[in-house]
Amino acid sequence: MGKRQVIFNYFYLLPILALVLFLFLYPVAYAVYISFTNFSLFHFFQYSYIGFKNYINILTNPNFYFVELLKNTAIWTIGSLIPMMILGFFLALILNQSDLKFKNVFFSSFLIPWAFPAYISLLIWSGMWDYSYGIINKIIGLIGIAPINWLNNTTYAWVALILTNVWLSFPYYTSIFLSALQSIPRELYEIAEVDGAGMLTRFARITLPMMKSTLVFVGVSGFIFTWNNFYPVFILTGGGPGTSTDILIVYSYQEAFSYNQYALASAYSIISTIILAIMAVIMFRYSRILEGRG
Amino acid sequence: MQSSAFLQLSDIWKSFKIKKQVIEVLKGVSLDVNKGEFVVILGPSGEGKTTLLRIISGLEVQDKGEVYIDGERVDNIPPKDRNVAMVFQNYAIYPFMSVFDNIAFPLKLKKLPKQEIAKKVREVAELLQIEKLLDRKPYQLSGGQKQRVAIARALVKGAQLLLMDEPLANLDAQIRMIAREELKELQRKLGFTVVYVTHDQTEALALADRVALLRKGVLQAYDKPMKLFKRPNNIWVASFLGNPPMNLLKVKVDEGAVLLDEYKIEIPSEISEKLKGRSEVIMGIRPEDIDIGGKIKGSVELTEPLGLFSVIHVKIREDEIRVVTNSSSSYVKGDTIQLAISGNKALFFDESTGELIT
Amino acid sequence: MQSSAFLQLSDIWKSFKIKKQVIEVLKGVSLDVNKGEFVVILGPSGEGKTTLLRIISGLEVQDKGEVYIDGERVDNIPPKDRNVAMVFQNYAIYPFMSVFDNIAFPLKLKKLPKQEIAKKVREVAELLQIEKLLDRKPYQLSGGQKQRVAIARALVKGAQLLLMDEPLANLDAQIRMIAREELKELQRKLGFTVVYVTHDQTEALALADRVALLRKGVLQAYDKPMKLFKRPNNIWVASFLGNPPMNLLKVKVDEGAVLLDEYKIEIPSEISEKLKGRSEVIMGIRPEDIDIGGKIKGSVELTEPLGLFSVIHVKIREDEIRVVTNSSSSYVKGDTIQLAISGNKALFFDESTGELIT
Amino acid sequence: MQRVGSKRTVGKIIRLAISYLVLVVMAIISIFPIYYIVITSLNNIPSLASVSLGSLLPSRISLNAYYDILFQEPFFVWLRNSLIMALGTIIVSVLVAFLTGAALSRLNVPGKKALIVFLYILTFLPSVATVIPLYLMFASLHLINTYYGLILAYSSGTSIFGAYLVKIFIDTIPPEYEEAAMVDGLSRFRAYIRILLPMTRPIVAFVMLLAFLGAYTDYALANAFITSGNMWTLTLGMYYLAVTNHSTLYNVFAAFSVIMGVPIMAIFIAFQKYIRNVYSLSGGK
Amino acid sequence: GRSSSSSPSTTTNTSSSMSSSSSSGGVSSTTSQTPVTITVWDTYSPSEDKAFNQTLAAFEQQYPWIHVQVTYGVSVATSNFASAAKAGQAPIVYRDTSDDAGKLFAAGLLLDLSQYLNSSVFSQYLPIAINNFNLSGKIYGLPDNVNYIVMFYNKKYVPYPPNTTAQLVNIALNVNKTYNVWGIAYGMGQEYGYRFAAWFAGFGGQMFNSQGIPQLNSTAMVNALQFWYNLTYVMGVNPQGISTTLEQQLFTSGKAAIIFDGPWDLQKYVSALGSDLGAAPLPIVSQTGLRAAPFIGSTGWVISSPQASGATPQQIQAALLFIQFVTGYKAEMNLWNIAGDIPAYLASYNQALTQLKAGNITPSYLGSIMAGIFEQANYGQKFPNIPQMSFYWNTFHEYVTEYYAGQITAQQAAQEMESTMIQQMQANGYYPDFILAIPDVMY
Ligand SMILES: Nc1ncnc2c1ncn2[C@@H]1O[C@H](COP(=O)(O)OP(=O)(O)OP(=O)(O)O)[C@@H](O)[C@H]1O
Ligand SMILES: Nc1ncnc2c1ncn2[C@@H]1O[C@H](COP(=O)(O)OP(=O)(O)OP(=O)(O)O)[C@@H](O)[C@H]1O
Ligand SMILES: [Mg+2]
Ligand SMILES: [Mg+2]
Repeated sequence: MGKRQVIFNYFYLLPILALVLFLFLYPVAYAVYISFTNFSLFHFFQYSYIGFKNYINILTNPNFYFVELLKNTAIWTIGSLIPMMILGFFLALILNQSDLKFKNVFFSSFLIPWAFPAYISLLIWSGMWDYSYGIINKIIGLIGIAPINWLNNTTYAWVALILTNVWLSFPYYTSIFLSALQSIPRELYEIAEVDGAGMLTRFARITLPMMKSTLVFVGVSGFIFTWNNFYPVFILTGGGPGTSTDILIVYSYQEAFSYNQYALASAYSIISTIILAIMAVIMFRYSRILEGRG
Repeated sequence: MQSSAFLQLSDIWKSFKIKKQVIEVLKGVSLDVNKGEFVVILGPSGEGKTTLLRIISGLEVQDKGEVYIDGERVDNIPPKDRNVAMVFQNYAIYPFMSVFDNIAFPLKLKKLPKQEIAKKVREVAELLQIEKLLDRKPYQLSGGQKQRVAIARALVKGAQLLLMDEPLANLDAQIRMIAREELKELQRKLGFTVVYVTHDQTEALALADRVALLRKGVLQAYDKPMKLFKRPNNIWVASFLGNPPMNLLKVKVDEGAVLLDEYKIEIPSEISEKLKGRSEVIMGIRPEDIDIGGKIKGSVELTEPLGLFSVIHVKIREDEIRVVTNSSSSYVKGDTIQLAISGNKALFFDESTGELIT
Repeated sequence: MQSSAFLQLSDIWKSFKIKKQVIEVLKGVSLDVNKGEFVVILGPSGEGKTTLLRIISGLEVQDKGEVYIDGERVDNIPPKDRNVAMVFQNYAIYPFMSVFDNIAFPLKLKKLPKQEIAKKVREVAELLQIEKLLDRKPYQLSGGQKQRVAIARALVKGAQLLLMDEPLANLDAQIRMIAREELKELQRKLGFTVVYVTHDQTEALALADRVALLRKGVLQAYDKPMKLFKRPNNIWVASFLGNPPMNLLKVKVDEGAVLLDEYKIEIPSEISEKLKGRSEVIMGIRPEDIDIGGKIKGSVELTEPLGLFSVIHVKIREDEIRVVTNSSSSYVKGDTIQLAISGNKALFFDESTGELIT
Repeated sequence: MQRVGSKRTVGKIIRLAISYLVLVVMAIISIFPIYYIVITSLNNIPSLASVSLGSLLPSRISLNAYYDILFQEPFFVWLRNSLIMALGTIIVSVLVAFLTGAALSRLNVPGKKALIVFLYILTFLPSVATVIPLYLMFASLHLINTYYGLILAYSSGTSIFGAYLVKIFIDTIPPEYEEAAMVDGLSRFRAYIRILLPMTRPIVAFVMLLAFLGAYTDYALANAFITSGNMWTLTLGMYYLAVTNHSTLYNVFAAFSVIMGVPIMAIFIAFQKYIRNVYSLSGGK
Repeated sequence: GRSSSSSPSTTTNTSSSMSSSSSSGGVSSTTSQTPVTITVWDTYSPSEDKAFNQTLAAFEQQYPWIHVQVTYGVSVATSNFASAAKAGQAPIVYRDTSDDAGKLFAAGLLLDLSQYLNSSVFSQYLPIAINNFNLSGKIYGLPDNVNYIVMFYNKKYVPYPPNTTAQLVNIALNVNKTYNVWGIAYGMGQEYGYRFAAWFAGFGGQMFNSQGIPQLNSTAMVNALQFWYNLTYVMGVNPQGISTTLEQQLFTSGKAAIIFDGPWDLQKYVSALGSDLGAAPLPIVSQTGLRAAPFIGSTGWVISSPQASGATPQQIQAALLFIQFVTGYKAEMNLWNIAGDIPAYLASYNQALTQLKAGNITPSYLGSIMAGIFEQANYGQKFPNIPQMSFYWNTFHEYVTEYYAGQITAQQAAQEMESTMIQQMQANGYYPDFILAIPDVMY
C-alpha cells in the first residue's frame, strides 16, 4: 500500500519531467553530439566526428579568447550580481520600515524597470549612453563632468553595462527581499531592542541571519540567470570595444550565427554549462535550499 | 507625581488607528509596583495587557501619561536603555542561534568579556536546568524547553524589572505547573520585580503578590489575589475569577433575608442592614459554598467530573447554578437535587452598577 | 479479529523515518470504541495521539495492524471514503472561503442540491450559534469562533465517527470551559461516536466516557475517567492524572503498617496482607487526602493559593509532598507543618514495575 | 496632551528623511528611462539627436506615432499572438510549477531533489546551443509557426524555477488544510487543486508574472520558430519597426515601447500586493 | 543585431507586409501543365513589396498552374534559412544578398543555376550584378538590384559635393565652424567594415589576394583608419561613438551635413530634406588619387538545393520560371518605379538611365540625386562572396573599436585584423586548403 503510494507520487513530477526532457533532452544530446563534430555551414550536410578537437581548440588556442571570455563572464556575473543584491536589499530594508508612508507608491515605481520589456529598455539605454547625444552625458554635464565615451572604453563600458543591468534587475531583488523581510517575526527585533541592541546590531544579528536562506537562493538563481543573460551585452556593446566586454553566451551566439560555426558554438555552450552546473551544484549543496522544513 | 514605587504607571492612555478607525485600548491606567513585588496583570484576551507591557518596555509609546522606573521618568528613553528584561508571549527565540548564543545575546550586546559571558550563561542555565541544552538549536527543543531559554535570556541580564507576557501559555498543563513553581521560587531567591501578564487565573492566583484585573482598558481591581477571589469588588471580577466562577443570581431583598425565586435565604443582620432600601440585588455565591441537601429544589443539567471534585450544573427555574461537590456523588441529567445556600457565605452586588455592596 | 465495537484498532504499529533514524511512535495499540461512545485519548505531547487519529482517518497508513470501522476493515480505503469527520488541532479552516463555504464544503463534495446544502449548513450553524457569522471570512473570527466553524464542518457531514484533535487547546480558559460543555451536550443529543485527543486531563475527565492513556506508543490504561483517577493502574498513570497529581513516596513495609522515614502509617489488614513479602513499595496518596494536624513533621517550601484551595509544598527529609488544603490556611516558606496520612486512603505500587498492588 | 518621546522623534525624523531621499532618487532613476521614452513617443521629431534636456518637457505633443502603429501596422494581430502565447505559457507554467512544487514539498518521492536539480541544470544550456536542435525537432513535429511549440518552449524554464518558489512557499503551509479536505471527500490530487492551489495564490501570481514576462518579451525563440507573418508577436513586430526598418522612426519605436510596456506595468502594479508578500502571505497564518 | 550588421544589405531587404500568407491564387484553368506549388520567402521591404505583388499577380496569370505560396515579412533570414534547410524544410525559393547567399551556396544549400540555365540568361544582367552571384564560376542566383553606398549631402551646408578627401575635410571643417553642425556623420565606433571597405580601397588596399588570403595589414588600412580617427577625434567634425541610427537622425534633422549611405534609405532623406538633398560618388582619396570604392553588392533570388527543401524536379522547374520572372524586365521596372531599386536587369537598368537623362523623374531634384547614385556605380568594387569573407566583419569590428577606444594603435589594429582573420580561418578549417580563388575583379 505504502509502496504503491510512493510510486504513484512520481506522477506529480511527470509533467515537469515530460516538459523539460521533451524540450531539453534531445537538444542537449544533440548539442553534445555536434560539439564533437565539425558541423558548420561549410560542413552542413556532410560533417564528421573530430573528437575533442573543438574543446581542445577552445581551451588551448588563444584565438578562441576562452580565458578572456571566462574572465569577462565572471566580471559580468559577479559585477552585476553584487550591486544588484546590495541595492535590492538596501531598498527592501528601507521599504520595510513600519513607519514609512507612501510605501506602495515607491514600490510601484521600483517595479517599472522590471515590468518594462528588458529588450526595449536596453535599446533606450543604448541611446541614453550615447556619447554626443545620450541624456546621461547631458546630465553629468550639468554637474560639470566632461562627456564620457561610455560604450567605447572598456572600463566605462563595464560601468555602463553593469549599471544598466542593475537598473533592469534591482526590482526583482527588492521585491523578493522585501517579502522575505516581512516574514521575519517582529518580536525578534523587539526582544533584541529590549535586550539593548541598536539599529545596526539588530541588522547584523537578526536580519542577516534570518535572511540567509533567501539571500542564498536568490544569489544562486541570480548568478545563473546573469551568467546566461544575453541581451544587455549584445545590445549595448556587442562585446566591444574589441572583445573586452564579450561574454561566453554572446560569443557563442556570434560563433553560431555570424560564423555559422555550430559545432564550436555548441562546445562553448557546453563548457559554459558545465562550469555553471558545477558552481550551481556546489551552491545548492552548501546552501541546503532544497532541504525540507525545520 | 512621583511615589516610592519601583515601577509607576500614571494615567496611561493608548489608542491604535486601524484603517481610520481608532481603537482605544488603554484608558487611563495607573499602577504602582513595589521593588521585589510580583504583579500579575490578568484579563480576557484582547483587552490591552500586552500593550501595557510594551509601553513599560518602551516598545510602544503611550499617547498620554507617564512611566517611571526606579524613580526616573523613562518616556524619552528607548527600550535598549531602560534596563528591563522581557519574555514574549511566543518566546521570540532567535531560530538561527544555539541556546547558548540566545542566552548570551544580551551580554554580548553589553560587550562583556567572553569568559564572563560563558560563566553567567552557565549559571543561569543551571538555575533553569537547561545546561545540557546549550548546544542545541531552537527547533530541537520542546515547548517547555524553549520557554526556559526565553526566561534564561531575560534573567541573564540581571535587569531589576522583568516583564513577562503569558510566558507559560503554550505549555502542557503538567509542565506549566512545574514551570510556575520554579519561576516563583526563582523570583523569591533573586528578588527581582516582575510584571506578569496572563489570562489564566490559576496562574495569577498562584504567582501574584498582587493581581491587576484589566478589562476594556481600565483597571477593574488591583489587590492581593485571595482578597480579590474572596471579595471581588464588582460582578465582573466575580464572574471572571474562580473555576468555575461565582454564581451570580438576581434576588429580591426581604426583611433579614433575600428571596431566590420562592426560596428564602437568611442573611446576617449587619448585611441585611446594608441592603435596606433596595428591592433587588445580585447575590454572589461560590460554587463550593453551596451544599447539597437543603430546601432549594433544582434539576441536574450536567455533571462534569473533574477529578478532585465534580461540577454539577443545576437548573432552578431560569437560573443555572454551578455547584462543586465531592467527586464521589454521581448525579445524572434530569435528577432532582436539593441545595442549601447559606446567607453568610454570600456576597451582594448593586443590581445596576455591579459594585460590591457587602 | 472482529468484535462488535463501532471502531476497532487492532495491534497498530507505526514508525517514522527521519534522516535514516527510525522513530517508533505507536507500538501495538489496540482500542475498541462502542457506538455513541465518547473516548478521549490522553497523553503527554509528542507521544503519538495525533498519529493514532490520522491512522483512523486514513491520512496515515499503519505499518502493521488493522482498523475496522462499523465492522468493515478500512485499511485499503482512502480517507475520502471512510465517512469519518475530523477536527484538526489548528482548525484548518480554509482561509479563502467564507464561513458558509467552509461548512458547506463537505456537502458540496457530495454534490447535494444547493438548497439542501443551505438548509443543513444553517441547521448546524444554529446548533453551534454561529449563524450570524456565515458571511464572514476566517480572518474575521476569534479563536473560539474558528473552533466552532471547524466543529460545524465536521458535524455537517453527518458522519458517524468524529475525530477531534485537541479542538479546544487554543482557547481561553473561560471559553474553553463553555465550549467543552456545549460539545458534550451536542454529542449526547446527536449520538455520534467521538475519538477525542487532548493532553489536558481536566478536559479528558469532563468529557470522556472512557479515557485511553497513551504514553511511549503504548496504551497505559483504558477505562472510565473516575476509575482511572481513583485507582490508577500504575505509577505513571498516578503521576499523570490529577492537578496536583498524586504524591508518590517510597515507603518501607512494616507489620500492618508502612514506614515513611521514621513515621509509621497504619494500613488496613487486607492491604497489609497483599504487601507481605516486600520490603519497599511506593505509596500513592492524593494531595487532598492528606490532612493537616498530625504527627508527620515537615517544613513548608511554598504555598500556592489557587482560589478554591491552596497547594502547600512540604519537605519531609528528601521527600517533597504536595498537600491540598482549604484556601483559608496561610503558611509561608519555612513554617513547620504537621501532616496526617491515613493508610486506608493510600494506594500501593510495586517498587520495580510500578504496577498497582492494591 | 503631553509630548512623549521627543528625543526618539529626532532620530526617527533623520532616519525617515534619509529613507525618503533614497526612495525618491531611486524612484526617479526607475521611472526616468520610461518617462524619456514616453516623451519621445509623443514628440513629432523622430530623432534621438533632437532630445535635449529641454525636450524632457515637451512643448508639442503628437499622437502620430501611436496612430501609425495601431492603424498602419497589423498591431492587433501581433498583440493577439503575444497574448495567446503569454496566456498559454501562464497556464502551462502555473500548473506544472504548482504540481511539481507541491510534490517537492509534500510528497515522499525518493530521489526528487536530485531529479529536480538535474532538470534545472539541463535548462542552463543557453538557447544558442539549443535553438538549432529544437528547430529540427519542432520542424519534424510540425511545431514551427504554431502557438503550442513556443508555449512549451517558454514554459519549461518558468515551470522549473516556479516549482522551486512554490515549494518554498508550500513549506510554510500546514498540511492539515489539504488533509481536512481529504477527510471530507477529496482525493489527494483534487485536494491540491481545490485547497492548496488557492492557498498559494501569492506565489502562483508571482509565477504567472514570470511566465507572462518570459513569453511576452521574448525575441530570440519567437524569431527562430516563427516565420509566418500572421504569427508574429509584438517583439517581432517591434524588431521589424525598430531595427529592420532602420528606426529613423524613433518616435514610432518609442510609442511601440509604450504600448507594449504599459499593459505589463498595469499587471505589475495590480499584482503588487502579491509580489511584495510572496514569502509572508502564506495562507496558514 | 550584429548578425544583420555583418552585411547591412541584408537588413534592407526584409519586409513585413502582412497582406496574406499566400498569393492571390492561380486562375483556375489547368492547361497542359500539372499544377505545382512552390514556397517562397519574401524579404522585401514594404515599398518593394508593392512592386513585388504586382509582379506576382502577373506571374500567376502567366503561369496559372504554378501556385506560389509566399511567406511575407521574413527578416534577417540567413540563419533561419540554414536551420530550415537542416530540417529539410527550407523554402524552395528565397531572396538574399549575394554575399550571404554565397555562404549558403558554398555550404550546398543552394542550387547551381549554371546547370539549369544557359549563359544567355545570365548575360541579360549587369555583369557586376550577376558576378556577385558567381562563386568559382558557378552562378547561384539571379540579381534583382545592385546596391552600394554613396555620399548624401545637405545642400544647405555643402556648396558643392567634395570630389577629393581634401575637399571633404575642408567642407566638414567649414560646416562645423559656420553652422555649428557636424560636417560628417559616420559612426566609426560601430563599424563592421562594410562601408569602411570603400575607404580602404581608396587608400589603396585590397581585401584578399588572388589566393583568397586576407591583405588587411597594409599602410592602406593604417592610413584609412587614421584618416577617420583624425576627422573624429582630432578635428572633431564627426561625432564620436554614434550608431548608424543616430547618424541618420543627425542627417535627417539637419544636424550633420554629409552621410554615407545606400539608396535603400533614400526615401527617408528625401522626405526629410527634400530639394536640399544631394547625392554624389564618394570622393577621391587625395593621398593616393584613388576613388573610394564601395562594395557593389546585389540582392537576388536563389533556389534551394533539393536536399534543403525537398523540392521535386517539377518544383525546381517552376522555381526557375519564377526567379526569371521576378528578375525580369517588368519586375525590375516595377521595383525601380515604385521602390527606387537600381535594376540589375540590363534592359531595365538602361531604361532607368534613359529616364534619368530625359529628366523624366519627378520631382526634378530627385533626378539629379538618382544621377549621383547611378554615377557611383562606376567606382565600386565587387562584394566578395567567398566564405572567408564571413570572418572579416567581426574581426574588423573588434580591432577598429579597440583602436577608436585608444587601446591600440592603427598599426597594431591592422596587424591584428589580418593575423586574427587568418587564425580564425585556420581554426575553422578554411586555410590553407579551403581557399577559393576569387574571380577577376570586375571594376
Ligand atoms: N499595533 C497595533 N495596531 C493596531 N491595533 C493593535 C495593535 N496592537 C494591539 N492592538 C489592538 O489592541 C487591543 C489590545 O491588544 P493586546 O495585544 O494588548 O491585548 P492582550 O490583552 O495582550 O490580548 P491577548 O491576551 O490575546 O494577548 C486588541 O484589540 C488589538 O487588536
Ligand atoms: N510525518 C512525520 N514524520 C516524522 N515524524 C513524525 C511525523 N508525524 C509525527 N512524527 C513524530 O511522531 C511522534 C508523535 O507525534 P504525534 O503528532 O502523534 O504526537 P501527539 O501525541 O499528537 O503530540 P501533541 O500532543 O504535541 O500534538 C512525534 O515525535 C513526532 O515528531
Ligand atoms: Mg497579549
Ligand atoms: Mg498532536
